[in-house]
Amino acid sequence: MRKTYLGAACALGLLAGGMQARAAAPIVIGVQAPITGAYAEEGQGIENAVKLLAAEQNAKGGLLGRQIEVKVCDDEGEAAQAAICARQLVSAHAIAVIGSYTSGAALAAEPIYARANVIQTSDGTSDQLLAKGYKTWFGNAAPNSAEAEFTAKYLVSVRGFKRIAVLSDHSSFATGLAQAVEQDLKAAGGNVVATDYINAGSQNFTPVLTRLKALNPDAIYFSGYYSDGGLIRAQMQQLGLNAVFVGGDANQNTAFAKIAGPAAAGSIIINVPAPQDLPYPAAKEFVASYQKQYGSLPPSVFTLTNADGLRAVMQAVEKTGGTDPDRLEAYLHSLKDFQGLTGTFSWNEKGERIGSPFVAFEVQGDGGYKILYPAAPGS
Amino acid sequence: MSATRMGLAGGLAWLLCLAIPALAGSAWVAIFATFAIYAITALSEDIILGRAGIYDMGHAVYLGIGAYATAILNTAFGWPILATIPAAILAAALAGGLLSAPLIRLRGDYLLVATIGFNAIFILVMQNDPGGITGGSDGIAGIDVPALFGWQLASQNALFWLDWGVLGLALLLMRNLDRCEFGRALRYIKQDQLAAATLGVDTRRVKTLAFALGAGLAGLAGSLFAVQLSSVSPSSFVFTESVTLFAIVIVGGPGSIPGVLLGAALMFVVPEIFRDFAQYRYFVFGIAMIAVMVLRPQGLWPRRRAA
Amino acid sequence: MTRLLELRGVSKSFGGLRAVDDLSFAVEEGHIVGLIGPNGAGKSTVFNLITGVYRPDAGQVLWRGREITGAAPHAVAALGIRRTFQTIRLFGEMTVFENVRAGIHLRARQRWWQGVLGLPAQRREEERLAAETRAVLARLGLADVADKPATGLPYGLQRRVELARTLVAGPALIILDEPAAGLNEAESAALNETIFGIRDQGITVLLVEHDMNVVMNVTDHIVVINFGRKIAEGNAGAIRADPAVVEAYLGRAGDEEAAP
Amino acid sequence: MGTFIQQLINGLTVGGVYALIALGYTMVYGVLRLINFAHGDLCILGAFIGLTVLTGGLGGGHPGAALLALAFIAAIIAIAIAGVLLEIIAYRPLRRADRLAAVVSALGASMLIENGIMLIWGPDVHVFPPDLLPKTSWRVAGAAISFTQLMIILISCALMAALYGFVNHTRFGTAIRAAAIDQDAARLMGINVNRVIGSVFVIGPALGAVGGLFIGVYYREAYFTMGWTYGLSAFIAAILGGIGNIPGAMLGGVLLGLFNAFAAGYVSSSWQDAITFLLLIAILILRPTGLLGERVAEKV
Repeated sequence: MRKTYLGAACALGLLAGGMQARAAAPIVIGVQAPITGAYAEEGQGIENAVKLLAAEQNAKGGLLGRQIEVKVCDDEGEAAQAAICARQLVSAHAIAVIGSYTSGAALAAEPIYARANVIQTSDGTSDQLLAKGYKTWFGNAAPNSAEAEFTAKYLVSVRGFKRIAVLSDHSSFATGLAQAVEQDLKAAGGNVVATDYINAGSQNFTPVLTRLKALNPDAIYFSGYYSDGGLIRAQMQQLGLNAVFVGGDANQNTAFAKIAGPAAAGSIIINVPAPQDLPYPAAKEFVASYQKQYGSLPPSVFTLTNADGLRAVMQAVEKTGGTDPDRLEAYLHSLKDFQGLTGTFSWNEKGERIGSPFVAFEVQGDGGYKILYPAAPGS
Repeated sequence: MSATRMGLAGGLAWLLCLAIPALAGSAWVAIFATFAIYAITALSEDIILGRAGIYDMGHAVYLGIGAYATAILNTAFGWPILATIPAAILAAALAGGLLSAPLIRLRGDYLLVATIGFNAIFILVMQNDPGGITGGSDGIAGIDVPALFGWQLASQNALFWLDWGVLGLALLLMRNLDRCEFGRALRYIKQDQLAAATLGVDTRRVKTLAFALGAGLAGLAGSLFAVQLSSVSPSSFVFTESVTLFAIVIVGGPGSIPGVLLGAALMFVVPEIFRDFAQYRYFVFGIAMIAVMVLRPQGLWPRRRAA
Repeated sequence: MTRLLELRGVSKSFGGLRAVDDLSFAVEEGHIVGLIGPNGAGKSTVFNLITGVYRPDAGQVLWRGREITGAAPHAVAALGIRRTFQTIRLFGEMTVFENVRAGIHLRARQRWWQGVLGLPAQRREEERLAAETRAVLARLGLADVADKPATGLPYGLQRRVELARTLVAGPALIILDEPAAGLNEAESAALNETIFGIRDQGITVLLVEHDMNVVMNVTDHIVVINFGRKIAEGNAGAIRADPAVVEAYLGRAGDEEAAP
Repeated sequence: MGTFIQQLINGLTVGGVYALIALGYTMVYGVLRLINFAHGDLCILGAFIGLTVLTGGLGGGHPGAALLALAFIAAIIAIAIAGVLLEIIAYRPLRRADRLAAVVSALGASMLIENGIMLIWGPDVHVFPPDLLPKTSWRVAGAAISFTQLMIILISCALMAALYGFVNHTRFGTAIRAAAIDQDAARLMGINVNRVIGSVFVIGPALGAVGGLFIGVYYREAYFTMGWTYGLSAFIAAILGGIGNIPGAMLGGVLLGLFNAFAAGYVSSSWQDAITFLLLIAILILRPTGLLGERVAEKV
């Protein structure tokens, strides 16, 4: 069914583009995403978004009169597969690749795209992705550092916590976030009383929490995932550890409240708003046509950030009037105040996204969320 | 089939496989390149488990040490990839020898647990990023491609031939192992350690050497692995990988070169064919492992008894 | 005559049980020496103490006058001491040829890396050792079964394979642990000739045996132990006449012979 | 001091669960010399079956003690049956085969059960209903102990005492011990070894199901890969105590729970597993057959 739609869109595009379009080779856009595996839902979201935008563009006559052809490669969220995908998409002559969802998979593919001079735009937020300063890299999600900066400001300046403990698991995402938060907390004048790592899925966090309890923290910040976060919150209560639980964005999942049980209420989670809560008209329009096309909401805001990556690349092709990689990259790096679906942003010289709308939610007794800070965007 | 004819057939099959890049799509080239790397690793596990009969359920460690050695020497110290390979082999072999030396006298199952322990410790050490050299859970990215006489082996086809070339060497090495005193000593030890000792086999030394040799070969595979992925991270060397390597040897046929290759193909290539059934994959794998063991306890392609 | 092997005051306990207690005896070069005693007297333990399988709690083991107490089994083998086992220990997944070939492990001079690399010198050595193995197989009448799986053979043949595995090394001393066990009458009778044959090659023999025919007929010297202690020593005639032996052992010879 | 007592309680709770699961490993090893790698997954299957009973029964009524008891009974029965089936299908045909064939068969069974759970219940985290047990908790010397923790510690102890009594003071228990020492001799003495093996595959998984469900009600969550995590820990506990030795498994489980708690509590949570394994390796070097395992000299 999706194929029929795309076929129809292609036909339309050909008609609109006329002879010129038929003569010119299509512009290939690659998608590297976890179509199967643990992150399948997110990966399919990215694939859907890219195909949707490409079809819309093709219906309008394509880019520079050339059709957009989308090539998808499933990296399963695994580094090994990601390297295979990268090589495959490079040999398919993609001018830009959207994805992947996980930092690890993006990281494994990054040098391959850099060597082949192919633009890569992914929601990966690990700082390692920026370490080499590849000019082909364009992170489309707000980096850990932005979340960390917001977190530190909220904990220290807004809430005035005096003693803060930082916990993380060993995942590449969570450790990066925790380290950035710790740094920013210290920079903001906060007192980090302990930093420690838990093993995700090990369930028994009472030993480390008991140790933290002796340190009397006002708040415990956890950068890992909701399944562990919920348990940490529950076990804090069981041990009589009366500190505020503050979770990073990976704690925002309905299961968090279920796992934490009655202890969930009052926990703070820091994240960007969900796709349907984004206040920008372009975002509302995109979410509506996504829902119309696929019958469901985009799985997360990262679907939209990757869509933003593609929108920026398309804008670059139109503005530079060609697909020369060096010119496209130069254009993207100098792009100021790009009007994204997820807010206004630009890229610095390392390809890091500057500009992102983080908020602090409070988990309610019924498992719902209430935005505490800042006042809901747009209101 | 005689041993020579068997070897000839194997050599021909290997030559035919070299033509894969000319016949198959780029996805398959990458899959078969990865297969070659895992096949070398499985053969190296076979030296320890299949031939010497030492229960090593932490073999992914040595693959990891090789991969990390190449990654660190290349990215942090700027060594060319080919120069890192001997270092990777040496590092893995040393680790294998040193770790196993104090434990080699343990009875089978206890040694198995100790090797599981090595695996867990290795992963934690890599994750905790000692001295800032292993990159924590992100691992290390941005590994170069190997250069041969100024020619960059950047394409997947070039890497494929590199991997298969090394696999060819590993196969020759395994064949020689079958025909030499050291290789036979491993089999004596596997079958009856006490009898072997009374015939003059220094069991402790031979077993430690077997460990070092198997680890070194795995280290070589690790180098190739780092190049193929252009990055390394702890998740590629976790305990489940060790379990898979263990199962490959036993399911394929311990001590049997074609058996181990068949096992590696079943574990790494067949799943690629059934990608659409991804979520049933391991369920079926489980059933298949039981079925193979119950129906063919010696493995799918057992070692010929009279070698 | 030189003392090839000597035990001086050797003791070994397992838990509270004294398996070997202050045992001393010597084996002269070129002799066939028998070690006998009732079941559970500690005979096999003595063998294990000599060959380094167990380490003595006290006492000394000397080889050509040099102390080798507590040496590892492979080091003992390197001195030229070879043994068979009470329960045959052949390599089950190997052929007769491969089993016997295992016996000359120590004669191989190749280093492990030479073998792994398959260097020419190593290959020449392989051929030479294989030829030696085939010669021993032929001498012991095993040439026909050389390529058969070793553990599939009849019991008597398996014993002979095990013996061939020790002989091929050209040892100075062979220790036989109940070589007649499980043999039929004809095989048992032939065993005497085999043992003499070994001695005639200049190899000293130390054996444990229940079969009195074998022990009394082939040995030059007999050591009798009971409860880990030596109770008598001498040639066959002297042992037969020794009242302590008669009481401890020969008095129950009837039971022994009834047992397998 | 309060912190120390708290870590002790933390350690004992988890240790009790480890011990219950470790018993299954050790009993099977005792009679078959087989590492039953699927045991951890069986235990977690027990947690899922218990969860299904709990959520199914919660529709209208109250999650009373009766429902909880029903969940435990259902899990015990189902897992005991699964254990026996596992033995018949995956292990019995391999009794005379190479030991490693059985090990791989066990690994396959583990994969099968783990992914079977995923196919039936799905890959996401499953949450146990709240308010299953009273929220009461007591303060002991500055430390908190909850009703659930106390229940886990007490019931684990009671079950282990009962098993110890059964194995040491009944005829059938003696048969189990005899078969563990020498199967052939036991058979000659008229012991039905098949029945002994069958019984071990009933008792071990049944205790494991209790352990698995304890994990569920304590942490209030279950997911399909948990079997590996807990299985491995319990297996290490069994090795620590001396595999094949029943009191050893109990001791090993409790010690491992305490190691974990003190390593995480006093050194670092991030090195917790490394410390546990280093300790294990050190113990194996000093006492190659575990703490209570017997040193066996090979018969030559």
